[in-house]
Amino acid sequence: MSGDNTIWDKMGSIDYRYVYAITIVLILIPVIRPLGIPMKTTKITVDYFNAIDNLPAGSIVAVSMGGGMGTLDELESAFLATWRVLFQRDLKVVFYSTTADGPIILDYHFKEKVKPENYGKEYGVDYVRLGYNPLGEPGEASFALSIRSVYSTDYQGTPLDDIPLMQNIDSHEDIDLLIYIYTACTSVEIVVRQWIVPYNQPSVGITLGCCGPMASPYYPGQLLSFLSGSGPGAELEIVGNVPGPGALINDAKNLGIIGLLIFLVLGNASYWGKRLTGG
Amino acid sequence: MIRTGTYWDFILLVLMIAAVYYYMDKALKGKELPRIRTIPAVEAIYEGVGRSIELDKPVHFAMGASGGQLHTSLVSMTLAALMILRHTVKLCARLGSRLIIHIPGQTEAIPLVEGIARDAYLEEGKPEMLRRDDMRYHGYASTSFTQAVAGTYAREGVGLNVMVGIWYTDCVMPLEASKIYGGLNVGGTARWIMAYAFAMMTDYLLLGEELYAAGAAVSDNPVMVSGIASEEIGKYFVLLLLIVGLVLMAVGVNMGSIFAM
Amino acid sequence: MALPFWDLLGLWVAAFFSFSVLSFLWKDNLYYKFGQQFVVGVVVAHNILTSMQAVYNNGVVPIMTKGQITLIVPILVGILAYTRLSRDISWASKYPVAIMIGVGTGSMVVGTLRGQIIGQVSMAITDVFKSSAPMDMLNGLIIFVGTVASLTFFVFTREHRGALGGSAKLGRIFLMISLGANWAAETVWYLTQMTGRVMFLYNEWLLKGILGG
Amino acid sequence: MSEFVRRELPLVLIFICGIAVLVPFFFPHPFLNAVKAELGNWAVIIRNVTIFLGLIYMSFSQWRSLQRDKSMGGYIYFVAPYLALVLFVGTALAFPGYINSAQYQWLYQNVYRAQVSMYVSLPLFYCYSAAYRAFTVRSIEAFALMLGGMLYTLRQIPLFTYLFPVLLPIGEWIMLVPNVGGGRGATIAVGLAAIVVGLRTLAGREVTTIEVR
Repeated sequence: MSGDNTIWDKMGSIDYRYVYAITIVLILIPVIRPLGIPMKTTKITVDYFNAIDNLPAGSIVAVSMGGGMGTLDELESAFLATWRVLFQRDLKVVFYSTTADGPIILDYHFKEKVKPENYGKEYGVDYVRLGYNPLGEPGEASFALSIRSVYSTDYQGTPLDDIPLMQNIDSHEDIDLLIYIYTACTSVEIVVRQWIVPYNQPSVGITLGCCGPMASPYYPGQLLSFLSGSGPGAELEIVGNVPGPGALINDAKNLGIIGLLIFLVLGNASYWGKRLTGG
Repeated sequence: MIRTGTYWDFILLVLMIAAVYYYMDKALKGKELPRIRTIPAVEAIYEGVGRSIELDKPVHFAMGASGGQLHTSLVSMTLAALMILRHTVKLCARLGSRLIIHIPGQTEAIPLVEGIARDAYLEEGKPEMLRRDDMRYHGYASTSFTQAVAGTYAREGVGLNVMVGIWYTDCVMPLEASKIYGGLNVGGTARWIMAYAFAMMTDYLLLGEELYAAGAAVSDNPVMVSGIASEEIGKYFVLLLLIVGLVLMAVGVNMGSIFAM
Repeated sequence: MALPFWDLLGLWVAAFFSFSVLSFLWKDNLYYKFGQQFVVGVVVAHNILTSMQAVYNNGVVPIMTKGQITLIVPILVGILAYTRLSRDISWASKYPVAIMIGVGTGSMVVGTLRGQIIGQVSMAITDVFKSSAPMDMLNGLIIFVGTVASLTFFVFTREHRGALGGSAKLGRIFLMISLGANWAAETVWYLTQMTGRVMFLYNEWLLKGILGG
Repeated sequence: MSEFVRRELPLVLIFICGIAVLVPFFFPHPFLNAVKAELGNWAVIIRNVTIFLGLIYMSFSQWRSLQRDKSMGGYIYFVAPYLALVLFVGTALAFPGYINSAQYQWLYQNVYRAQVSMYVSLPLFYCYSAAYRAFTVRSIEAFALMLGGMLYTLRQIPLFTYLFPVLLPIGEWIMLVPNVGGGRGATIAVGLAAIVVGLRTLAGREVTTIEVR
């Protein structure tokens, strides 16, 4: 038997491209006709929402924006839900960008998706946007010590001292909550080393789904919470009652995984089939 | 005095300096060093170069779209990858195989990458084998680097594919593309988050710290090999710290605040 | 409702480059080659533009406006990297490399001591007792055992036999579970990205761009 | 040029820069902190000054590829990156706002974002085919790999957590306990190895920093 092309051999040597094609079709189906399968929310997402919701009125929130254009499909639901939750409350928000794409994403979101003025928010009084600065770890350390040592103007070139909101804000002491956004999984160590360990700064994180496992050792002992990927982003839409794109993306994931399951069944059937038939 | 919150860091640093100095001194004096267990992936590189010659396909070496980091905290991984580059170049020169080096995005690393390749060819007496047109630069972004490397496998073939050093999402496509186009994959990264891709897509794996051990093993330099013995001292210290710390914590000592000293 | 010209053209350009990447799944082809080489040019151009901006903002402006003349040194040292192109004075290209490796090594040692070793050891111990709930303590102990076992897997100077062998084998199982979890986290991220791209091509390009929906 | 300037001085430079970044971590002092910050700035400037080396090395291989293949495909392969280079650099310089101008952002969004978003999606298929090979229950380690992978994958898919709610806590447990145990041990081992390489580099004994001529 061995050497002949048995059914087990065929199962183990399928041309990958068939399953690639099946997977694309399976992803397309819910995009055309959503399945509407409800999502369960987890404690980690509720903790994230509470970290914002429990802030007293007038608290200062700093958002370290480290997002990238290439990963926007994964993180957009978490971003939009977070902006909506922040702007729905009486909070002052300081956005600063650590990636070149950061300002581009914030421009795109605040002009088209979440308009601060629709929430009664006034630039320079309720929120401020500092521009792009490739801070890295040393820059985050300097920012925590003194914002003005890293940013002398906002993203439009206005000196910080001329901005009402920034009058009494210059260091970690003035910040009640840090929302740290990053896409390189090891960057979670930067917020731990430069904000949490030295100053016990209350912090939450937003990162890619693949960085969840690497962030989990720091939750809840050091990070109050973190959202990793579009799943938790969709959960925050539910917990915060701020509908967005997350629900649809997660709905479409449901069938896309089936391509993988096909591969798994065939791969194991092939291996055990050959083994049990002495192939 | 030492800044609060760094006492344990200082203790560990002093211990590691002592261990490195002790074993380096032994190596320089030609004394016997602890034996290092074999790492299959190191042997596989030699086997792979031979295979490439039989198939008349080039050997490929890549250290990541962002694998030339020199001034960040991943610099050690860059240097370990360059040790394996040096070894690969020497084997290719000795056996007469064509080598394509995919330069990382960091242009500041280019002098080092080319310098090491040139030195290795010189040591084997084959300086003419260094070809700048086989040192491919694909831009400082994983999207351009990854697609170009995968495309090169398809167009110019791949015999042995060595991928080591600092890898992010950029490793998945080249690893599978090399497999699809018949390459022998040897590689690994010390970034644990991406180790899964190498574990599932290579024929010979360097898992986590094995990247550093392989870098030292291929150096033919006792001082480098002595480094592995120094690391073990660190491991034993950490294991001791873990076990004693757990016992102390169990009897009520607040180890969290002790480590925050 | 017809889209403005530039928005419509943008959709077609984005769809063109999206399909060029996707075509590699079938096989290498001229369409993929063009897209792939074009994006290399885009990246090199963007790198040059942003780098020149950084040299101007971080170097030239402080020299001209604040008189920080020490910043002339890194500009000149950076230029030494180009000596690598010459056969005779290529040794000079070691100087920019040396400064960067020195800075990198210093920050690596500092960051690694706390972030990757002492911090991990501290958490491995304190996680066991961070809560009095039995399940939390059990989980903390499992994490502790996994940490010790997986660390012993990386012992190179002694054969894995006896207690060390048993511990290393247990460590290998923990490592495999961790590899599996990381594979899962990444795969579902890629699935989300692919879903996002399919949504863009269907909703934006097909419905809006072509059918004017 | 003397052997000291060719070989020894760069190693001394590595040591000085490394110590200058390392010492302020343990012994903070305004002057030492300022030196560390200045060196960090130098490294950024040096890095950006070397950016044109990439274009030079790209051009070596592009020119050679044209010599090898003078077909239409060969010319497309050769011209594509330079076409993008001229288009992007030209746009940045032609319109006010440099790379923040609306025109440049239009190009960047529709060419680069489409490419990178689709490129980040492609590994989905490669992770599927890798799982097809690797996720076969042939040993306890392979089973652990598959277990960790599948349980945490299905935990992230709403359909499966809806049909089998128990997958949610199990998936969370996989991520928060065995994954952390295995990953922590590996991280500590890697950290120790990195520090040894760093100390050897500062001591001027790292082969890759000595030998380069």
